[in-house]
Amino acid sequence: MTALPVAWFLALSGALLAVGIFGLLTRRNFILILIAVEIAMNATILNFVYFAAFATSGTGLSGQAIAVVLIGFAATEVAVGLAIVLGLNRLKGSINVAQANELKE
Amino acid sequence: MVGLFGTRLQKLEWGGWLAVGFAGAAMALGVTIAIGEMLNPGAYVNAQYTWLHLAASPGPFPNGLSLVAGTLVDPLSALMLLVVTVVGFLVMLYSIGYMHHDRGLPRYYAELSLFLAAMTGLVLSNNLLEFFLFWELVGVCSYFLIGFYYEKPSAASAAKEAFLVTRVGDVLFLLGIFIYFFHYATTGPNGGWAANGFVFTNGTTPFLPAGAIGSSTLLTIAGLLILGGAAGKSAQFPLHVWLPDAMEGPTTVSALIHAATMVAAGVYLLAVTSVFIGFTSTDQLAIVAIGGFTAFFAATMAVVHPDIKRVIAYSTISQLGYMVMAVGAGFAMVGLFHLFTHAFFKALLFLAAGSVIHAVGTQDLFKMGGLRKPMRVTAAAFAIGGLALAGIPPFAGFWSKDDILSAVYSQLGSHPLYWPFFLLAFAAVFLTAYYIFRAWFLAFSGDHPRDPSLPHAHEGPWVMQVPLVILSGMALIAGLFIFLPNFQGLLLHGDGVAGIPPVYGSTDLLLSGVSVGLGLAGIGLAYQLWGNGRVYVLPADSPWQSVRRLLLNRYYMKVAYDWIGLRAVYGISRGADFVDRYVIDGTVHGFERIFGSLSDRLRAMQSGVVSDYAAYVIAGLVGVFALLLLVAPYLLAHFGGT
Amino acid sequence: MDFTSFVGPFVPEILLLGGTLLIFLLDVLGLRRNEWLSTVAVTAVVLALLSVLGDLGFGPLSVLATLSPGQIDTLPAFGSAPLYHFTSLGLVFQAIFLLSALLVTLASASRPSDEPGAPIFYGLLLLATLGMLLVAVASDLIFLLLAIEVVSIPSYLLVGYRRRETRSMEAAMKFFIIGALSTVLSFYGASLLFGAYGTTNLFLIQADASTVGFPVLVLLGYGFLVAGLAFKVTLVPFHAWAVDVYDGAPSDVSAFLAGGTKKIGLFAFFLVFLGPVLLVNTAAAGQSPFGGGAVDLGPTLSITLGVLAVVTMTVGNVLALLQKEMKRMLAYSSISQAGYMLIGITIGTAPALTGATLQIFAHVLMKGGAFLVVAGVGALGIGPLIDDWKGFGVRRPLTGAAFALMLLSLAGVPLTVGFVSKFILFSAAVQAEGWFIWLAVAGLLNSALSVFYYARVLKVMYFDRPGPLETAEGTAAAASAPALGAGGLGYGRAVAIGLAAVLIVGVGLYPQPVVGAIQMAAQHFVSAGV
Amino acid sequence: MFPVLSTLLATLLVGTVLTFLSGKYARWTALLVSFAFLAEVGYLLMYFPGWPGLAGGVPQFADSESYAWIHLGWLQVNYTVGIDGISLVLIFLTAILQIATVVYSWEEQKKPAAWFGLLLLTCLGCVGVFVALDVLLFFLFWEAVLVPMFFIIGYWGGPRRRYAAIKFFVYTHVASIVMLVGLLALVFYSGATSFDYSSVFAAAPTLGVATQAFLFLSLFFGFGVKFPVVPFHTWLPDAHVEAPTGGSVLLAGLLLKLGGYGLIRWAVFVLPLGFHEVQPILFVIAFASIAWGSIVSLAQRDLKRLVAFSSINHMGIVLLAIALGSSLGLLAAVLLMFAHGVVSALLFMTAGSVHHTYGTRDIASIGGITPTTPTLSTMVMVGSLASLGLPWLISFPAEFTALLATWDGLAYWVLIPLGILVVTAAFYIWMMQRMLFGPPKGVPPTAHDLPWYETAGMGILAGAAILFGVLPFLLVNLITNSPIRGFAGL
Repeated sequence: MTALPVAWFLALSGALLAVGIFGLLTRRNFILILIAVEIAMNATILNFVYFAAFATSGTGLSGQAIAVVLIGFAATEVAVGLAIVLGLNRLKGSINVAQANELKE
Repeated sequence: MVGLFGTRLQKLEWGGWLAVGFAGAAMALGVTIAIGEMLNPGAYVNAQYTWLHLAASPGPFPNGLSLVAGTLVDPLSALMLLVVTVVGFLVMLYSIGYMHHDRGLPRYYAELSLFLAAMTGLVLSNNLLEFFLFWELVGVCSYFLIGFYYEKPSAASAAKEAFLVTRVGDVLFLLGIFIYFFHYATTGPNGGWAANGFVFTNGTTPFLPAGAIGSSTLLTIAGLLILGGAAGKSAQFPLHVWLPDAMEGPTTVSALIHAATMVAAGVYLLAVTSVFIGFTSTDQLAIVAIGGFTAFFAATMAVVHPDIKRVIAYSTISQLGYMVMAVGAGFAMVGLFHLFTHAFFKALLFLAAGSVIHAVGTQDLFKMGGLRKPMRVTAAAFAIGGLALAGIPPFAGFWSKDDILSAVYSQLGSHPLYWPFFLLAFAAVFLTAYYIFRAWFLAFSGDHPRDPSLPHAHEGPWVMQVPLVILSGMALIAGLFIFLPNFQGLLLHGDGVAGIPPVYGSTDLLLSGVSVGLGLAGIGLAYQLWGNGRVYVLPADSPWQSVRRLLLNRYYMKVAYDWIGLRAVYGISRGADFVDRYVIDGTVHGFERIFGSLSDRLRAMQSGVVSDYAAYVIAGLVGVFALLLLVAPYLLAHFGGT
Repeated sequence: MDFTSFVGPFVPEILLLGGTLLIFLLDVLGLRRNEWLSTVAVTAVVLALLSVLGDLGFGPLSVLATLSPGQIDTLPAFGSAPLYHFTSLGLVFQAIFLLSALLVTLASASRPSDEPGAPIFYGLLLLATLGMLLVAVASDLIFLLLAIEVVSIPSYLLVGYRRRETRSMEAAMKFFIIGALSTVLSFYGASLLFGAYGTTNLFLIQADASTVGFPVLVLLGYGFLVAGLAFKVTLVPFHAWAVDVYDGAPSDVSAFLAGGTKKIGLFAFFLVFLGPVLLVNTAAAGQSPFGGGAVDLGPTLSITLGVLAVVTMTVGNVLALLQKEMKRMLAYSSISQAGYMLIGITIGTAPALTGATLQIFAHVLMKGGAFLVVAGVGALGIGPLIDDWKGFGVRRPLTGAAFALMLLSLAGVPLTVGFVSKFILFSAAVQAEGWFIWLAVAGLLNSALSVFYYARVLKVMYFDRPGPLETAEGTAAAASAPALGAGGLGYGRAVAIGLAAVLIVGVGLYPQPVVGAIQMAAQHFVSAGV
Repeated sequence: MFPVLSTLLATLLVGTVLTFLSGKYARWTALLVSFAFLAEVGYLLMYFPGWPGLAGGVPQFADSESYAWIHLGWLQVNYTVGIDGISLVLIFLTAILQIATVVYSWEEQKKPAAWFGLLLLTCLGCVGVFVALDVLLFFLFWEAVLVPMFFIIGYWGGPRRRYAAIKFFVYTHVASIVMLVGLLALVFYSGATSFDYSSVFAAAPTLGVATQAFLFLSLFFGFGVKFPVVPFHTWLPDAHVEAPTGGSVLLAGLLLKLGGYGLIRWAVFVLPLGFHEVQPILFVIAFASIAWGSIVSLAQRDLKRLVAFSSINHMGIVLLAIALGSSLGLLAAVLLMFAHGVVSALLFMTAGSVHHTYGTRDIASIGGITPTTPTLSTMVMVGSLASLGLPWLISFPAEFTALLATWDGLAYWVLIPLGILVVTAAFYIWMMQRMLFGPPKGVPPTAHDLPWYETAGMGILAGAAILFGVLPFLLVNLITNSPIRGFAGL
């Protein structure tokens, strides 16, 4: 089996990361920001899975194991994020992050 | 050393008498010392204490450096001591009467006593530094006494002026001391001058081989600096401006400090320096030039002045010029002799003038007149003083002034450059006689005061008259002392320094005759213009008016000095203050402003919108990549691995 | 591996976990009085602290040691890739973390007994502390990052635990979003390193660092990690969240964040970057685009971190200069202090690590203590602005003196621990020679700059007279405040502030015991590797 | 050996604490502490064994003590103290000023406990600087002085006290920081085995000339701001004008001396090669300070500002004397520091008394105060005359020696300080003319002469000014009991 060339693969995961970051920067809706974070996180997870194929040392955590752990972690993070969304929505009646700018300077 | 007279006891009612008592005791001691010196001339060094000591160290003082204070009695100091203590005592006595209306007498007597103590110390100093210490102390006493009537702004201002002008001289003097100290640091026995406290003399022989000291540039400069110091103290051109203004002080102070003693300290300094250290020939020419010029220059200003005290003050400057010239020409003792006689007749003139002022309450000659009748003693005393000043034999001034003129004359052959100054001094003889008798006629002749509002004049109390009488006697006979063998010995002994020329004796009769003739001519002119209550008024269209204005305005030198002081220096100072506040401190505040505005701008980036913060994070990420991939490799490549 | 030797080392963590569980249990049982909950929390933290100190061999406390000497500072067997590993420097950090938790829990004991949300507060606090302790023993990149998340996630919630306060919730939102972004960046960096080295174990990465095959990948990986971790440490320009969060969070939580959790980022920096930074002159990362041979990974990272440190301290200080609100000023000052601490890892020598660690220790006391004071005086009618503190030092001499002491210590004035730490840190920079002296110069000039705003606060506290309005408001607020002991601060808070103040002066006067221990640990850390 | 220097420091430390605690009896405590301190200084003076000289080229110190403080291997800091003539004379100055200040401010009404406590604390810091023989200990005391002075200016000061306090604190702190960099570099670049003075001294010659010069400059920046030298002086007038009288006294009398002391002890002696390199810079700065301080003084209307600028002038002479690098110059510098300490303190006291007697310090708006307040007027005269270098008062021997040394080192350049002496005289004399003399002006009807405690405070200083002016050898013999003796010069 011929492995996908590293550069190609990195371009893919990099693009995924860029999409996530772009979304995070441009969206004002908290929920959309959460989704953008998840997209970026997936770039990381993808990386681990891909690089696991190259890992020869065989000691320590394997890439696949890390990927699984990260998927679980991402879920936790989203849960906490949603809790904050709820709190914010209840107080401000909006989940637009740009409107929460009471604290500044 | 003659002690400090218990200056702090003066708070008591009888403080004045106490001060007089101490002054009397000092006089007795001083006279005793002087007589002792006359009987057995020589240099006596008494106990000294080390003021500052530095152990041997590399550099200019390989054998260590000592600065000491001690006493030295030699013919010079004996003569001065005599003057200081006698005139001091008489003035103190006179003060009892003259000053009894004034407030602040304890202060007056304390300061006067301190002055006498300091003056005595100065006279007895055995090295230049100690000399300087007392020199400054008499200066500050003079400052306080000129400003005795401190409520008067003019008095306070005159005191300031006196202090500052003499300060200029002091600074030059100090530098002169430095040069001598360093130049001669290792000269002489016992490890050199520096290790021995720079004392003038080591027992019986002077420490430095004074006399012909060649023509070293450095020493010439040192000599000129010493001359500068002396000029400040003795009010020689161009540092003379303070002395006429110093007449703001009580007349007694003028008599003692600004006629007899302190102002003579400059001459004394020159004399001491010329005897123990020596001047180069350039210095000598400079001293003669300053002295001769000042003698004439000051006399011209006295010619027109309406203030009785200032006329005498200008005369003092002029007479000091003679002394300076004598010392400069190499005749230290001749100069001191004139100092000796001058002290008496000038003190006499001042005290007499004081008596007049005390009686009529003004110093303006044109308001006075006809005072001869109510004030016979004073009028006689003033006349005696005036004759002495004018150099009419047999009064004291004749002998000493004539001595100076003939001494300088004797040098003209070898020093042709002295000629112009000699002639100036000679011309001043005429002016001197004229102005002093102008003053006498204005004040005493005639029938009544020209200003009718003046109070009825009367003679002062006995304590004022006694000193007048004594001083009149001295003004008569002091010049004749020269014929006493012991006194002459004092003048001739010269501390074992070779080359002190003989004093009186080589009289050139022609010279004396011319000088006396000039004096008489001056008196005659004065009588012609001012005698018998006449008042000479220069026609308004006379071409001499401009000269008169120039003289009355003191050649505009005071204006110029005031301009320098008030406009130039103060202006610079205001400018500097401005720069300090707004440029230097402004720079400091500039930093504050820069950081402040930076802070404001940076805080404006803290917008409160979380997306902006995320953008900063991404920008930071890019920045980190730039650092890692571009900046750091660049730095490492160009500045090495460290 | 028998059970005791496996569990033994984790006694502090277990104590904290137990405390957390007990608190949640009490919550469930409805026993929500603040006194009880705080007692549990304080007890757990104190016991954990004693245990850590015991492991460090701190005097008579060593009888409490649960680690056998062989378990500390020993390199793992060749080829093995442990997830965690005990170093004495890690234990020192554990002690520091526990100290910050102790101060906060002690101070919180002064709250009203019916404080809403108390169980959540204490529970999350202990949980976050547990995460911090785990950070200190990590030896695997993923373990480390997950441990950091164990701290972060409770922190987000701690900031927003007062659910009725808009400002807190806004702070929590900002904290969360930037935190999530940073997490992504960190993990992405870790994934790139995993790609380059084939492992996430820090020992193995360090061992392989010189023989790596993908130079750009390594640099990119470290770049992402720097950015991700910089969030926790609040390096400029990753700092912007911190000010708003410290400001919006309840002040006790701010104390915990500024004094405690940001330090885990620094220890993470130590763990991740010490190995590479020390790789001086070891060709590692391929051709330099500027010629001059291979890029040296060590110096490259060192320069990057150095620049970040200088930028951070400078910008933080400049931002603080004209700040009008007390908490935000403290927050900006906290940012600039992070710059100083980063100097330690930039240099990477044992002295530098000693200095940085001491600076971290000092910061817990100074900044943590200051936030505790700020939290306490709110009840005394002191508003959020610096100008609200007019005359405070004169009216409340003791509290004022303690606060002034903390500010002076932050400014690096002698006889305080803040001075000693900066002194040692900058000494180390000078001692390291080379360009590092410029770090010392920059740091010192910055500390001079910082004096300006600390002095301004002192001026307000001591020299300005309170206006009538402030006096009246203060009196009213003080009257309506719940009657607490210790001059309205409450005893727990007073003890916490006092403890901080005493330690500031005590260690400032005689730092030898503390510095000696830290230096020993730092030496092991540098020589033994992670 | 009995740890006499530690006792000295402990006296002040314990005294400070007691004073803080003793409420309205603080002044008595402070006085007691001051006397105890003076007694200890007297003991030191009486049993001063003399300077032990050099051992292996390194200066030794009397009464020295050393205890380990922070030992980290690469960083060996000790608590090391010791004295020689230079420090002893300055400690003596501290003792005099301390008593005078405590007595002068006897009736301080505003938080007296804190006031007297901070006064003692300031003195403690200064004494610490004078005895410290360890880089860190030195710096520690150096900085510790700032804090009490900051509070003294800021709490008890005049209308712009807040601004002045912060300016003082920040400005001098910045300078100290630069100095600290220099000190650290000195220790580590020279490879000194510890922070002790002796080990730094012994190791410093290994540094190259360029390094020494660079280090010297960085140290000089720290000391120079404290001096202060032009152009880093602008904190001083503000601090002085706004500081309360006692603060000004300690500021001018003691704090400025720290700069001179530090420069001699830690820069000139330790880095002779660097010193030699930067000598021209020092000369330029010294001349600038001398001229600038004096000329700007002339334009001042505020009495305190005038004295402040005259301090810049005098400290400029100190710097000049130090910069000469000769045995004589150093002697003059220390002597002048002592003199200036006494005289400027006296002048600031008079300025304070003028202010609260007449309600203003504006020279132009009061005049003829002598009849109303003769004692005050006398003190102004004594202070001014002493300050302008009148013989028989304390400044003269110092200035004379300084100028003598200047002639030795720089020949005709001495004309600058000499000429400036006239300007100095001018502004003092002019001030006296305007303020003391002339017709009374701006004299409130309630004005009366000084209370006893102010007279006593000034009297102590005036007495010292006269005593040591007449008998300067008392000080000189002490000062030369130090590395100044036989200092090889440059």
